[in-house]
Amino acid sequence: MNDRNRKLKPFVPQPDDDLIVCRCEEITKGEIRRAVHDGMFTLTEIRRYLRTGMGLCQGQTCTKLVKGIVARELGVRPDILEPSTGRAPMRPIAMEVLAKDREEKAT
Amino acid sequence: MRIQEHPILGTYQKGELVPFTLDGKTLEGYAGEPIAMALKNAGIMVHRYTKKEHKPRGIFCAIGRCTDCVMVVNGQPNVRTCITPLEAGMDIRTQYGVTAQQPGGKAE
Amino acid sequence: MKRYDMIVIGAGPAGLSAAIEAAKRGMQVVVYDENAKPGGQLFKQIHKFFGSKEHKAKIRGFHIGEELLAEASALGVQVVLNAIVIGLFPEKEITVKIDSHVEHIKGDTILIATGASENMVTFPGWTLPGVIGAGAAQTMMNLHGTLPGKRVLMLGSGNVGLVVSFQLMQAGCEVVALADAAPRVGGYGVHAAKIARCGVPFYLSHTIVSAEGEDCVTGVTIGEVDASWQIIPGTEKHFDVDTICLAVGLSPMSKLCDMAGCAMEDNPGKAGFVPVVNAYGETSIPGIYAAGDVSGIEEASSAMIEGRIAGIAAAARLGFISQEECKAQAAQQEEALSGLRQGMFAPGMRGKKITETEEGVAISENLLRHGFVAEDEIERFPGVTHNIGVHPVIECTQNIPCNPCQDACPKHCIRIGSNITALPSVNPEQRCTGCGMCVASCSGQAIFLVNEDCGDGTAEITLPYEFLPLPEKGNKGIALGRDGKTVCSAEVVQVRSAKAFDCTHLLTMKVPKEFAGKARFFRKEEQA
Amino acid sequence: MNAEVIIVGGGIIGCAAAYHLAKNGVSVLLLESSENIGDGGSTRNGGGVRQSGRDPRELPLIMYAIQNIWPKLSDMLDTNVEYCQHGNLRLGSTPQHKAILEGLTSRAAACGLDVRMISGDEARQLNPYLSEEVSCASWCPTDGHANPLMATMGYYKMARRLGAHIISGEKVVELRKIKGAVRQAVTVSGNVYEGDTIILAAGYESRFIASTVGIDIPMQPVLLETLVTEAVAPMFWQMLGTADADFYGHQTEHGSFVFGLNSGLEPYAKPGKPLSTSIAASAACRGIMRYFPSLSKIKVVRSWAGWMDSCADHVPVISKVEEVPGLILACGFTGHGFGIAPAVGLVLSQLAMGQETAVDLSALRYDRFQ
Repeated sequence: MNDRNRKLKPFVPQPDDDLIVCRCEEITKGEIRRAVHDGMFTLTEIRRYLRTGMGLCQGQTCTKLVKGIVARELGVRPDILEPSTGRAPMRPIAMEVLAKDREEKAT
Repeated sequence: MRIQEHPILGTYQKGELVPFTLDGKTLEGYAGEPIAMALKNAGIMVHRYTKKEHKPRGIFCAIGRCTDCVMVVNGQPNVRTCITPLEAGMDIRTQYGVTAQQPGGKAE
Repeated sequence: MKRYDMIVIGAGPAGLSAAIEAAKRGMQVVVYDENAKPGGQLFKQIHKFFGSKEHKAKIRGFHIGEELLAEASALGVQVVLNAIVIGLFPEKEITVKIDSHVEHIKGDTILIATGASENMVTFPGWTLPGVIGAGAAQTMMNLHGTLPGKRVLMLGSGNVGLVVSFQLMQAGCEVVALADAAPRVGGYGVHAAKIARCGVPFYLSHTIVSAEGEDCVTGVTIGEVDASWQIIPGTEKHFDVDTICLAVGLSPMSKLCDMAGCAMEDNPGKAGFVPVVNAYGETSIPGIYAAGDVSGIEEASSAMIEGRIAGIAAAARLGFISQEECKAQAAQQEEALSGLRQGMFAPGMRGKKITETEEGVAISENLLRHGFVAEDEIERFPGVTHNIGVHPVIECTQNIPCNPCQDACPKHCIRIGSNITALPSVNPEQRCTGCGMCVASCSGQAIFLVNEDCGDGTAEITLPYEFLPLPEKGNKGIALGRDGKTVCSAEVVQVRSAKAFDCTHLLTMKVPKEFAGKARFFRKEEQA
Repeated sequence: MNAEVIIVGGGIIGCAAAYHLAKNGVSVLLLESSENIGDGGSTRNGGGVRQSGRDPRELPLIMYAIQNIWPKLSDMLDTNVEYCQHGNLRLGSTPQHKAILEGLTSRAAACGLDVRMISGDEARQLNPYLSEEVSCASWCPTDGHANPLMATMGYYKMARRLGAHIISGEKVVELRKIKGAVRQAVTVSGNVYEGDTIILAAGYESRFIASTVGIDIPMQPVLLETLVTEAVAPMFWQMLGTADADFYGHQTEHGSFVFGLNSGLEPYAKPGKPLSTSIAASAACRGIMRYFPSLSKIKVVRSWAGWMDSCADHVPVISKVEEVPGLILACGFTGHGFGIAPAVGLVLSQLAMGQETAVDLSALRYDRFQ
């Protein structure tokens, strides 16, 4: 149960708020912190709202970093924040390649 | 810079030395090595400039995960140069945002 | 649809080991790996492994990779490279991208052995070209023969940071400093010591303040951190570097497990988000296994055994062996695994502060703070003895699971005993012949042969040497201490190379005898 | 009492209703069963904001939304919802397609919508990336698209800012009548929440919850699959669909393409967690490339699946339930709830406040199946 109206510590600007965290989508630490204060309490919601981890690399680098920032902002342990679900394709795949799917018949 | 001889690994197997172009300028690298290695050995550090902040990016993970080293290769944007083998005559361009066009600048 | 007895995803140490065990028991196995070369991280690991014989100790990682690959192919395992498994679907179906198409394949069992990805840290300038992961540095140097840079700062004192720092120097880079926000060196002390004596300064409790440069890195500033990880003003130090290498830990790359629907947990003891597995590595989905870093970050040696256990279990699941056979065979492997999970760096020891060794010797605090054992600390360790004539001096001061030195000595001068994490001790009764096998066999490069008094006022020290150009007999230079600082002048009197030494050369230098206990590295004059 | 209105379901419908109620000073408690806001169809759709191709019973809602809400939604929600009104092209390549499109077009035109049939060449003039395969299309210039993630999270954010009380991870399993009116929502953990009105907007789950007060809406869960590509330079802004409905989607402001997929096997997906199938993305890529060959090299970076609540007659139930006073249903959106969500949120708030609704909802009543 996650009450979205529970009180967080007030949002205080920090000197490194302009630090890029999601390298692909160029999302900053400040934007992530701000989003938490706007009610984005889960990593999935942060993704949906800010696009962190939704760029070309699909969160390979920033997932853990975002998790740490969100956890600190919420005042919770990072390991209680559930990561967003793994999705296919695991690497970027061109449409023309994906379109050529085939099965080798059982021999 | 290439490692000529390594104390443990000795010398490295290399493909044929082939020409390719970066933003129209001809460079050389070994066929089959990742494009990013050919560029690195040619002293090229910047692979692209980002879309929002126009900041330079280059090799970061070198194994195809982080996608920071992407460039426009043979007209295709977002090609991970660290895992794409170099071929003779490849047309490689610095990527600005998601294209080879410099924002506000002249085409290519 | 094409179906295999076992599909292995990832041709690293865990995946190949599982494939070998499954194939040995008659299973039809296919291994997919997204890389152009198999072996996972083994092919970037050019150092000699720790452990004992059963863990392939003192063999270099890439040779282990070659051995596994040869064994797998001899058993008929199909290893498919440049094959990206893009999804894992219900009914144990995978889709895999090969060349320019996608194939659908099913496995009656699936092993997920996708390894780990590198963690990163943020600081102003961390997106600049020239800031790279330690894995990137390894890939560039060891697979592609490319120097990552000329002058490098390494962030991270875990084994990856230490090992890669050494590799950077082997490749010809200068490592200007090694920094870590933690107050103590995280990796093996012997790995730290071998870079400290080359002159790399350690900055513990330091982190990066910023990377500098317009289009690429031209410098870096580090600073000391206080107890709450904040930079203490005034402690900043600047270095001109072209490369900043980040080695701040690994996380399991477990997305496929998650996608398959395996029960997952965020387990800080396993360094991240991992599938919940039983003793055989089986996930919550019967027939889907996970082994290696994907189920918890450990050394490659452990990954190999986890893989073997999963391979054995999969064979039992499909009736290729009986449950009893499975139990007995897995038990053997588990014993080997528990051997590796002992000592100061065992998974259960993460974060615990250790003050003395299993033998009751106070640990070297200087090693943890500065990367080398101080002169007033070294004498208390059992491998450090004095004798007349040439004898081994073993500067091995932490309980790590490793024992090749014990078997290396044909005269049985070195003893570890049955507990492989025990500190090696020297038997003064046995006569050292100076053959140097112990020096070359020590994965931590912590064994020296010392003749404290050659009779002419000099001493001779034989040390392991893995750099180019290799000094030659007669070269004059300086001897460096454990701290990497100049001790005295020195002359090379012998350089021994042998196939059995496996690229570790034995360099013998002559120094004034009062420096016999201090001089631990040699640097040629023109390099000095 | 916890709030005047209890909303069950934190998708875009529930959040939009919460927003309008909170804005009108009504106290609201929204309960979402999953951990995240917008876990259902709200974040798993092609983002279409289109009138063309809709059932006439839904048309008033979408036309109202496009005329009155979508253009100002970004400002309303202090969130860029990426609303873009550049028309909808529904593509066909066979005489059968043409017949389907003509049927859809004439029915919508009869309702006063500006939608017409165009030739393949006319379509290619509007969108030069279309292949020669395309021989006919329907064209509705006032259609468009928006970003479902941003719209959903935007409604949530503003509802919360306006004081709506929102709890996630709180799964409602039962409604209870107290002295003749539905007043209580009971969760799986045993918590009881009470209000004067309960809006049930919980997707397919609504069926089980409504049945606890003796109401059944004939619907079934159908899998929805979506894929998204890498970002590329802007190519075109129309919303796309096909006569076969095998794919639909658009290029986003971000540069990536979002496509909804249809492999035909969706109604037969196994119950439980929605899982992507191994074949849908490939099938969709073939369909997309046939009409847009220039997308063949674009890279797919992610695909995902979700459940939609497919109603027996393919339009939603948006209705008061007179026999269960206090209950308002909003379910059965059948995969096209996103575009109408702003209007649905508004009318739900009006129903809850006892006001006249902005749009006549009589065709969407709960008892129409009898």
